[in-house]
Amino acid sequence: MNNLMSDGFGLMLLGMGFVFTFLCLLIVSTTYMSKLINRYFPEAAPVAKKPMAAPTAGASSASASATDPKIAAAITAAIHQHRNR
Amino acid sequence: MNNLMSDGFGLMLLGMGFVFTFLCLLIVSTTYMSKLINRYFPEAAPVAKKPMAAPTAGASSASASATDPKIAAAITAAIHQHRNR
Amino acid sequence: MNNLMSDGFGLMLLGMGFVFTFLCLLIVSTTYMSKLINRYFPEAAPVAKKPMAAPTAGASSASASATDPKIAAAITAAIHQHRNR
Amino acid sequence: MEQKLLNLYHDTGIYQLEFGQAIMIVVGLLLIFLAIKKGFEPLLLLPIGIGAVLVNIPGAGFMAAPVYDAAGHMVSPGGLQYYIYHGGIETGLFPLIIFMGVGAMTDFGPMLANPKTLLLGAAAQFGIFATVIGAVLLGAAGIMDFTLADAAAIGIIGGADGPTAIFVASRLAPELLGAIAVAAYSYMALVPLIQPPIMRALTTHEERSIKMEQLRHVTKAEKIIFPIVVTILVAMFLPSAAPLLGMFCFGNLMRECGVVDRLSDTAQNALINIVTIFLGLGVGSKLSSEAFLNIETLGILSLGLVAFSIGTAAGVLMAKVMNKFSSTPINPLIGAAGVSAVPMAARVANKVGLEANKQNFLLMHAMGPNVAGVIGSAVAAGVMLSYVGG
Amino acid sequence: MEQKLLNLYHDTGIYQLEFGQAIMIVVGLLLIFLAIKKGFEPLLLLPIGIGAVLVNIPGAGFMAAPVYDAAGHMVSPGGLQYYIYHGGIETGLFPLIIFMGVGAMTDFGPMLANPKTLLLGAAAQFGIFATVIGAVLLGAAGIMDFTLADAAAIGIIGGADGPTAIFVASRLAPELLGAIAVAAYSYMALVPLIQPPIMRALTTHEERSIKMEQLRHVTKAEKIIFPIVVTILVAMFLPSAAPLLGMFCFGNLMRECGVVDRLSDTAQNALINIVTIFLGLGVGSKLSSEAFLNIETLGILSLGLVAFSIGTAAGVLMAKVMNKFSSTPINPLIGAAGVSAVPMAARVANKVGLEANKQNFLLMHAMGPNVAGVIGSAVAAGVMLSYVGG
Amino acid sequence: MEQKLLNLYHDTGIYQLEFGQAIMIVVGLLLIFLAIKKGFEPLLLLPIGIGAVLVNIPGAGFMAAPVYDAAGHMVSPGGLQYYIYHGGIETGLFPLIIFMGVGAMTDFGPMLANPKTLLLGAAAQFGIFATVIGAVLLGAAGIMDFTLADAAAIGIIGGADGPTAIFVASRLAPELLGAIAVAAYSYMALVPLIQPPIMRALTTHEERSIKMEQLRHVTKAEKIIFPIVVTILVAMFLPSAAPLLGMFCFGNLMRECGVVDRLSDTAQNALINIVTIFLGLGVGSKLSSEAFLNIETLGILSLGLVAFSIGTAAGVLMAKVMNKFSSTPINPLIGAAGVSAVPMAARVANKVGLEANKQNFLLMHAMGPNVAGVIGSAVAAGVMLSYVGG
Ligand code: NA
Ligand code: NA
Ligand code: NA
Repeated sequence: MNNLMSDGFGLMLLGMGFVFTFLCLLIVSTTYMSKLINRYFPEAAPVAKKPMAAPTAGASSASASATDPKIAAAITAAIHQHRNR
Repeated sequence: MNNLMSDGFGLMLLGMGFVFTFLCLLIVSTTYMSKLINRYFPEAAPVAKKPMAAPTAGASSASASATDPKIAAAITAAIHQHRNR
Repeated sequence: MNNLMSDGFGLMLLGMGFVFTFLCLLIVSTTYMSKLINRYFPEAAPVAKKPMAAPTAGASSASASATDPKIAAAITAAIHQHRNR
Repeated sequence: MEQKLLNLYHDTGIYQLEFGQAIMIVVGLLLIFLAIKKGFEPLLLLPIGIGAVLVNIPGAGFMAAPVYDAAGHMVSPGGLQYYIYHGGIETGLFPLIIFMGVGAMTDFGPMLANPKTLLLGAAAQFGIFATVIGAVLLGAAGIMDFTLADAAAIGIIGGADGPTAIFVASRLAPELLGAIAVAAYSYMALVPLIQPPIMRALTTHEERSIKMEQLRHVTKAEKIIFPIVVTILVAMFLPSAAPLLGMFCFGNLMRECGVVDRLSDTAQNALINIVTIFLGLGVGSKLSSEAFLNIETLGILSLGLVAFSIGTAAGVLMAKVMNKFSSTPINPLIGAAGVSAVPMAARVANKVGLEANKQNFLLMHAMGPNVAGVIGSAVAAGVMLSYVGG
Repeated sequence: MEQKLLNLYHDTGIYQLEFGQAIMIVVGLLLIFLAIKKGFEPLLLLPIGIGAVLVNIPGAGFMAAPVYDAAGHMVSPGGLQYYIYHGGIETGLFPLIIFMGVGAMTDFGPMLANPKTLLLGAAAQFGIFATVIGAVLLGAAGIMDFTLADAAAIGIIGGADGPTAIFVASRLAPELLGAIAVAAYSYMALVPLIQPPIMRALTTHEERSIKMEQLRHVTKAEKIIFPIVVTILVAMFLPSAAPLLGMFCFGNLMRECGVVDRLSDTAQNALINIVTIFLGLGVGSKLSSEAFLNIETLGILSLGLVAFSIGTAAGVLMAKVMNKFSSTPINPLIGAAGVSAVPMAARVANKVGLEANKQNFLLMHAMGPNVAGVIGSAVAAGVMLSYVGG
Repeated sequence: MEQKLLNLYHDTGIYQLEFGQAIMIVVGLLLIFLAIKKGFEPLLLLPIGIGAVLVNIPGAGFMAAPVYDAAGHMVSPGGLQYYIYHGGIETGLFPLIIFMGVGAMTDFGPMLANPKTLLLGAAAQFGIFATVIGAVLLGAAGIMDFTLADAAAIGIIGGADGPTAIFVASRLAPELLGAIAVAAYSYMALVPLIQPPIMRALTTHEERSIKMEQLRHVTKAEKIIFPIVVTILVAMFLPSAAPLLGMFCFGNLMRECGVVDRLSDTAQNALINIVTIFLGLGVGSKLSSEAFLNIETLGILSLGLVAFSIGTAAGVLMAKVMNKFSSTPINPLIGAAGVSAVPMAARVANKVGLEANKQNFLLMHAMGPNVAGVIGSAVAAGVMLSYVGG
């Protein structure tokens, strides 16, 4: 009984303590990471989206040629809608 | 031998009997269901298609804006064709 | 030791031998196959793409009607691009 | 070294190939030919054919069981088809997942608009049970070695529903699974050849020309409630049919409810396709020479044809009877669609109807009995599992 | 023959149905109703509801264990939900795969733009641990039969994160899994009803009107490195949270890295959809009358509601404190989003903010604490697994 | 309480982390870096890298085996990677499914237009067997502890085909699987760096400028029959290669037959993507410090590089010989594509050809040997499995 209760309070203390510790640590790390990145690699040409190559195999490539941008926009919207349907 | 045959006929009788009974029951239930629904909930604004939310997670939304309906129709047809290819 | 080495050389001999034998066999078979096909079934109306029927079930069909070919081309390109993204 | 060369030779198919295996490879190639060139239910018969070829390659070990040592560590892995068959078919998982996908593809609208067409889906199941009698007779006469379980599994071919046939066969007669599945899908593909003569023989030109009234509009709410009603009725009256019909109705509910379209979409596409590939390979694994090259297979193929024909006839005759008593006209041709084989049988009814009357479009009317046939054969399957297993 | 007819009758649901099963079928139907008609997390509650109906059909055998003979051959196959539950939920595979997919759907941009909102995601986890105390009190007082493991599993409902709750419950209190999952998803769906009164009660109109500064642009590189940083910190400080957060970060890395879009796309669509269907059926299998129809379930549902409310309050109060000490203004409403329930809780914060000030768009600001809440509850889950299991 | 705090500390990575694990986490991060930043086969190396990080987190239990009590109930569940590795890699299922998908992505047209390029795909496999000799020498000299099975598995790296390498390694040398897979994918990614110097060294400018005749049109029928022919030849002459080549041809047949496009589409997308994610995590699970941080790994990496180089050279030299005896001109550069690494090696041949002659487009000509290399290394794999296993 008493044991269960003390275990419960222990879990609460430890749990909240750990959650705060960990997320504070994450704040520090994240802030530091962002500073580092933005100082030394300032938006250095973001990793370009490459056309996907299949694992090991032929397929694909032949990245499609340009199409009328207005139609393309419409299509993209439609596909997106369709995908999220 | 005889046993196998009598079992076979038993299965036929029971089977056809049950299939008819069950499907008749379904006719009654369905008819009754339709009447009930159409009396008490006459085409009450059919459950709208909501934009899909991911299980628990962010993602998505931003339901696409309107596009020229003619182009949209063409696209829908194309996607449908593509999907069923 | 010696055993391992002789096994290794055995594997090499047998392996390269078999790879060449098999691929030569394949050259012969393929060449012969192509000749046979092109003599007796000269590009006989290639198996048409049928609209996919679902395994056993209703669904689908209603193969989409014709759409403006220019738009259709744009769409196809867009879908292809999208698929390979 | 010469020893190793000899080993390699002893490993080759040429050295090991038995006559039965060679025949079964040819059978597999025949299925592939029918699938590709004749368009016989290619989604299933192509993987089944490949599966039959692969499982009969001597020494390739596609059906090899894995070997474990005493400590539970794997000594040698099993073959691909071993894992597929025992993981997905013996357990019944694959047919049930496919049935869910089929449910997600099925529109019950036409049936809900005209519920009495359910009777046609019931009548056409007569083919199933007549075939059971046929198999029992062959067994009782000592011509073939069929038990009641075998007879029941063979009869289900007449249900014209692939996943149902595989599910029942895997539970009642696993050793006949290969032949039963091949028969079921082959005859489903042959619907446009098998049905029309029977339909024409049993109907007059006037009957075939009957025009039916346009179907009423079916509301969204009806379509959503219907699968739930079916599930509850099955739960109350035939729990042994609940795996099949429960999953079917689950799929259909996902389709109709409108709030889980992404799940419905996946059930109809990626998931059913993945499972179809593996189901085919797994069914093909049962096309071994011992299981297939015997007199029983001939019996199964013949009885399957009988089942289809009787089912078609029973559906048409039932529709003629209903036409007599119904206030609205019923074209007897739509009775043939009660065997299921969705949507092929409905298209056949439409085509034969158009022959008699250029203005007579029966497709939507035939879809009612067509999907009713799916329910009907699942119910028949439930009775069989309960009767034979119980 | 009469014997067989009697057997068939004895097989029916009507004959076998126990009162508890009937109730649980009704509970299942209620979940389906909530999913479809009320839009309560339908992607999960619909499959869970169907799963609850199916598992309670007497004689249908959805949870039947397979039977093998001494030689290892299958005598009778197991039920669908048996394989799903033991294969995907008991093992923890399904929640982890879903967490990977959720990671692939999550944009950490708003959180990276304002990392101190992570504190809000921490504060809101107080709901979890306060609930643990509540459950422990009920257990210690002898009112309900909860162990520490049960209390921990119940508390995690307050994390407002479905897969986390299922993962923790499957490890700490499998017999409570059904009730916990239902509570978690139901309350997540009720966020728009539960949170606003609490938010309004704890804030003044002026506080709710606070406008926040626009978020800075977050670079691609930051987004790519972030999941790696989280993984390393978890590895160093809380390995017991590594399964959940490791898979979450893996999914997020696939999303952000830009070189494996086809994998990311599959993780977000086909794969998560397939697993969601099966996860739902598997969770539903735990909704048996013995496990669900007891006083403990009432406790779980009540405590879950308490957990949500306390979590919301803790988040709002923390935001008020932070607003006091922060150089830039912080609207306390975004603290409520710290419970996770992505993206619902963030939308609620936005809506309540708009009520106070028509020009106040908090959505993006609330997304930071919202995704921080996911990390926060996964960390809390790790602590629990370590503390209770260790 | 202090005890619990101490427990929690003892559970942390900081307390438990061994040096080897730290190194392996760094190796995992390095693979992730190469995948994202350098574009090294990211579809595989990213999941492998993550898998390596996760499996080396002390106490996270990603490779923990499940524990069952005497009655067969689960006491503690296994880790995610345990299930993936033992379910999909040890059994060989994942590489075979991927090979099926690769087959569905492969166009044999260019090879069928010029079948003698199959010889180039054969010659390039010399890299495999030369490497076997290298490994055997290291083993016989006592420098490294390689058995014949190890040597064979290492040699297959030279096949430049990921799934084949993983399949062979999982059967012949599972403890080396991690290093072999990493080497195979890394070198495949390095093809544009490794091959050109070798190609230039072995050819004159005139040879590199050779223009080849345009390929003839290949009919649909040829493309459909070809995978069937390969399957039959494999069945007859090398059943041990049937799992790999049978699934490859199955995939290709689905692609070309035109009647099962929805299956082919799923095999190329959803299915291969799902399996790729899990294959990567599973391979990563073998990157433990005991298995990876030893002298043998250095040997594997070096020998793999040798294998690639020798394979490239053998292909080029074979093409030079063929050019001498052929009626139509053959550019020796396309011989380098025989190592497989589809389609990278063919692109490299094209690029080096363009350097010598701005008008010389070799891409389609190089695709023939390129896909022939896939068949060649699968055949070599079959010989090894038969020779070493038999
Ligand atoms: Na039927
Ligand atoms: Na949370
Ligand atoms: Na190769």
